[in-house]
Amino acid sequence: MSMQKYIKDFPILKRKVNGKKLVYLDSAATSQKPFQVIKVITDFYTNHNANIHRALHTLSEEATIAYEQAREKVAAFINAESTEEIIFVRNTTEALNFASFGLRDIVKKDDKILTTTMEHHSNLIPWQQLAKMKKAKLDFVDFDKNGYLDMKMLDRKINDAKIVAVTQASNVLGTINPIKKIAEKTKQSGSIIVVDGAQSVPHMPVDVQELQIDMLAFSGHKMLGPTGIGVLYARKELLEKMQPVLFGSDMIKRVSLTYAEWNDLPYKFEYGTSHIAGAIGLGAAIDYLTQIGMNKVRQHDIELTRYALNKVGKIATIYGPKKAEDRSGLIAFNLTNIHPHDIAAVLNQDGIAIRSGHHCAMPLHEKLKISASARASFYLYNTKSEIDLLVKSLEKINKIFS
Amino acid sequence: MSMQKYIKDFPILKRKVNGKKLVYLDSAATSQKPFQVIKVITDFYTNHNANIHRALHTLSEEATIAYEQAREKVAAFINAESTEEIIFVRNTTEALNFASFGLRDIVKKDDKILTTTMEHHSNLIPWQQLAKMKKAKLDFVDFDKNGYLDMKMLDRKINDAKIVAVTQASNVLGTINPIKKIAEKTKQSGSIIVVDGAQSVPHMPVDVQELQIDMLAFSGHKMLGPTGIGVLYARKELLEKMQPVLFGSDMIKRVSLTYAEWNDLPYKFEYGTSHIAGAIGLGAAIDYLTQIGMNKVRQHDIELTRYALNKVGKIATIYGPKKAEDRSGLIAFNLTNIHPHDIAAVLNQDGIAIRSGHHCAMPLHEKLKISASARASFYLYNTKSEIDLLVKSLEKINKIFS
Amino acid sequence: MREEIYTELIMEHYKRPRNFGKISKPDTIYSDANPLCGDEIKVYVKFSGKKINEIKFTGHGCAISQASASMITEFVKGKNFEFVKNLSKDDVLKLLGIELSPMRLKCALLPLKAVKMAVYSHLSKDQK
Amino acid sequence: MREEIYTELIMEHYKRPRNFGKISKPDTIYSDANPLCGDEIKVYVKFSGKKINEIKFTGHGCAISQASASMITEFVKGKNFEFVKNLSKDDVLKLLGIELSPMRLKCALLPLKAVKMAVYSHLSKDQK
Ligand SMILES: Cc1ncc(COP(=O)(O)O)c(C=O)c1O
Ligand SMILES: Cc1ncc(COP(=O)(O)O)c(C=O)c1O
Repeated sequence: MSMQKYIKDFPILKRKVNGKKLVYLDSAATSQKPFQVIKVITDFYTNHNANIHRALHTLSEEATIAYEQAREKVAAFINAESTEEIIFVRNTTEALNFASFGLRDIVKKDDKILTTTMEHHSNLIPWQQLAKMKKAKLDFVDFDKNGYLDMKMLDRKINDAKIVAVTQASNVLGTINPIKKIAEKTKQSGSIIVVDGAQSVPHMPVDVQELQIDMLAFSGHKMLGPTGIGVLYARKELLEKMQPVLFGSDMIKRVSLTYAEWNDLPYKFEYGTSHIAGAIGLGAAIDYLTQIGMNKVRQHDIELTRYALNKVGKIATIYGPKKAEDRSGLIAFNLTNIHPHDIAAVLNQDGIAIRSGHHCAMPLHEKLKISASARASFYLYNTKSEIDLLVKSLEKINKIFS
Repeated sequence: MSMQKYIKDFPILKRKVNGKKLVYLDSAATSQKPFQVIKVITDFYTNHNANIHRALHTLSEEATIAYEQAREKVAAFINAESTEEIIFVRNTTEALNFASFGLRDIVKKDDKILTTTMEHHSNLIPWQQLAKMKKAKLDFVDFDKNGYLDMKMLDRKINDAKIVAVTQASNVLGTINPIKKIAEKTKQSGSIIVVDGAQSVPHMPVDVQELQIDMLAFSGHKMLGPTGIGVLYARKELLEKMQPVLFGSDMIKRVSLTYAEWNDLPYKFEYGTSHIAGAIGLGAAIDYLTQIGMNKVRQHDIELTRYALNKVGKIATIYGPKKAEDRSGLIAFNLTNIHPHDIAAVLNQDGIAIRSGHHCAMPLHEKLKISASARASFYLYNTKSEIDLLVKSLEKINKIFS
Repeated sequence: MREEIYTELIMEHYKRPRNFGKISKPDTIYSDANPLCGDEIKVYVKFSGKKINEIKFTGHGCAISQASASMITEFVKGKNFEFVKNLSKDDVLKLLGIELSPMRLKCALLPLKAVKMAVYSHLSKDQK
Repeated sequence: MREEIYTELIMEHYKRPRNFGKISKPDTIYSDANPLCGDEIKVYVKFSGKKINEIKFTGHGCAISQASASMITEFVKGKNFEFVKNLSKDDVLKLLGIELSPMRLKCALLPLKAVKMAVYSHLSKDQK
């Protein structure tokens, strides 16, 4: 496969786990990092470390330039119109919180916030809280038995929605939602579309202008970048209307004892010392992904998913769409009468890392009438032969527990 | 000096800036990192990287253990009673926001929040905002002409305060405030004391139980640790009463579409994927500092500050207390009729990194009737001969601008 | 090798758990969950004096948590408050006869936590 | 070597800034600040038709920002809207005769930003 040559860039993949070569199938939780990203972080701390935006000395200048270049890389990666629209945050969860609470002056009593039953908790709880705070209504679009969003229900419910919060790719069903279609509907109804891009931005080309996305949230750690850094994208016009949620130093222009004036965009939303090394590391991750090409990354995901749907599908129940083209690079599944924890534990004996549990999507699991599932997720460094190893191990587990 | 042997641990200090050996006197903005810390971060990404708390596989276990060990190190470092009292956050600013908005159910209309006029914006704006939100009163304790907190004014104002928010060490005046005394007063009046430890925790022994501190905020990046990680300490009893400010995955126990139940401490306050590498790096920084001994770190600061007060004091106006023992390791100063920016710019020509501006303390600068100041700040890797270089450069600047 | 956590003993208890089910009119019920994995347990207890007369559990979870619930409920039946209070992590591991990683330990200890809380909550009702 | 930013020309303007002070009854006033360093500037303008008749500034800042304010105000006096609108970063650097790091550039450009905003705000008043 054409991705083979990139595997050597990921030092952790040489590791042994329980005497076996590591097979890492948990990239939807967090991705591994190529040495190119690790090196940039090390280099920052070793040669350029300083606080940014605040001092005139050379180190501070170098750090500031590197930090702002990372912002430019992010803007280019999702085709934002301007770097002012890129807010560095901790992770997707924080981005979605800033989106929801940032809109608190816009949402009024009885306004409707529309989301779906396939959301990660991070795209649910902030809206629950905002609805509670503003006495607004929270409504949900369901998914059908094949794991697709019920677009008829969406059509019925979208017209009087003020905000539509939806994930681009489900972290359990794998479903890729038709964001452009939904965004067009929000343009007609005048609502704001907030997209959880945690599972999509790392895995496929995402163009916010082409998709007409108002706000987009994603995490660096899921796209080859370091932990502690994420992004909130929002259209400038929206950001200007939004209120900061947390308050502090860099986000301020003038302060007196009783008064504070917010800084210009994007700094209005960045408080205190930023995760400078994190942003720079994310920039390096974007360089790496861009050099491969996001279309190729997507293609590889589809190939692996198709293979997995076929092979794992023979012995396990897999949730979500049947067509690999409609899915992101993961499968959540169950073996009959075996708890996902036990699957994960035995797989780990064979050096295979997957996740088990509710994957922070309890309502989705309730809808599926299961308490947990096992999930194998892929990225550019995974191969078909690793899926073969997964299948072999799953067969063994079926034997142990039969 | 006895700290000499640690200098070689900081690779960046070998750097040249404008052809001169780097003299880094901006540690109050952010500290440099020893290779021991950089190595731990690199090692994490190279060998153990995984998401925590969520999976049963070996990498995830290793990452979780390392992350929770870092929490133990932090707890031990400030002598917290339990790891449940240690919340990992982005930085001091975020910690202070979580402190203030976390108390939103406790603060009522007309309640008094007491702070001081020497605070960093990060310990001012969150309280301004909370006061605005709850229609509470915000009152201030002044500092006297020597830069000491006016304890008489504090005595007059503290009795009916609900919250007292005060910095342990001023990032401009250098003043170390008598936290234990103030904390005892809050115990008498039944108020909550929130301490900004951004400039103290990295530089001196801080024992939250001995000082009777209710809440303490500090940043990893100012204490040899990585960017993007900080700590909010709060007594367990308080944390239990406090509300989370941001919402998402790990902080949740059970969720339905309309309801969410918070997780146990400390996870109730940690949302989404944590800055895992950051926490682990902070743990390594704490190991490094502990091995040297915080008393020795403090002693070194005092020696350098005494030397600087004496030498720089001969040609510049230095703000704050005259006694090095009452100050943290920094001096903010001005040369007659020369803008601090110009000082910083010319110093940079000689490889000397200092900061100029209002240091995120506009009200303090207004009180001093200056718009900006220059600040040189020290840490364990600085030496007296570096201060000599600073003085020589300052003399040159006086000549250029005379 | 940790594969050995799936011993015959564990698998036997997992496949045929003792005390699985409800008690009608229990003196106390306590539910708990492991938020990270979705394991849930509900413990029903009937006392006679200070002794646990009857104990049952419902819920779902992995082999470790189910086997642990089965063994612990078996172990505490007929014992008194003091006995339950003093049960430790090590007692559970001894019952299970295996070693566990920190993450898996949570699975094994959830039933113990639930049993203890059930007993404590009864105790505190009594003292009121 | 960047030390050369403190050229004779810059120092001369810094020490004896042109157009420093206020205009009584200006047509427009505009204030701006560089939040990161505390530099502040206030620009006063009097127009005759589309031309800048008189321009002054107050405020405080470093040598670069003060020299820049001095030179820019000198440069635009007597010029029309169009001329001011077309002024760029490069024009300022040419006036100053130095190269600047990104951080220092902000100091140099604050006066230009303020002068432009002053002119624009007068323009928009006119059109109402
Ligand atoms: C006294 C004080 N408080 C708060 C802060 C804010 O720290 P951070 O930027 O890490 O949030 C600083 C540092 O700039 C400080 O010196
Ligand atoms: C769809 C989705 N949304 C949000 C998140 C939360 O991401 P983070 O933990 O980085 O905030 C995740 C990842 O766990 C996810 O899969």
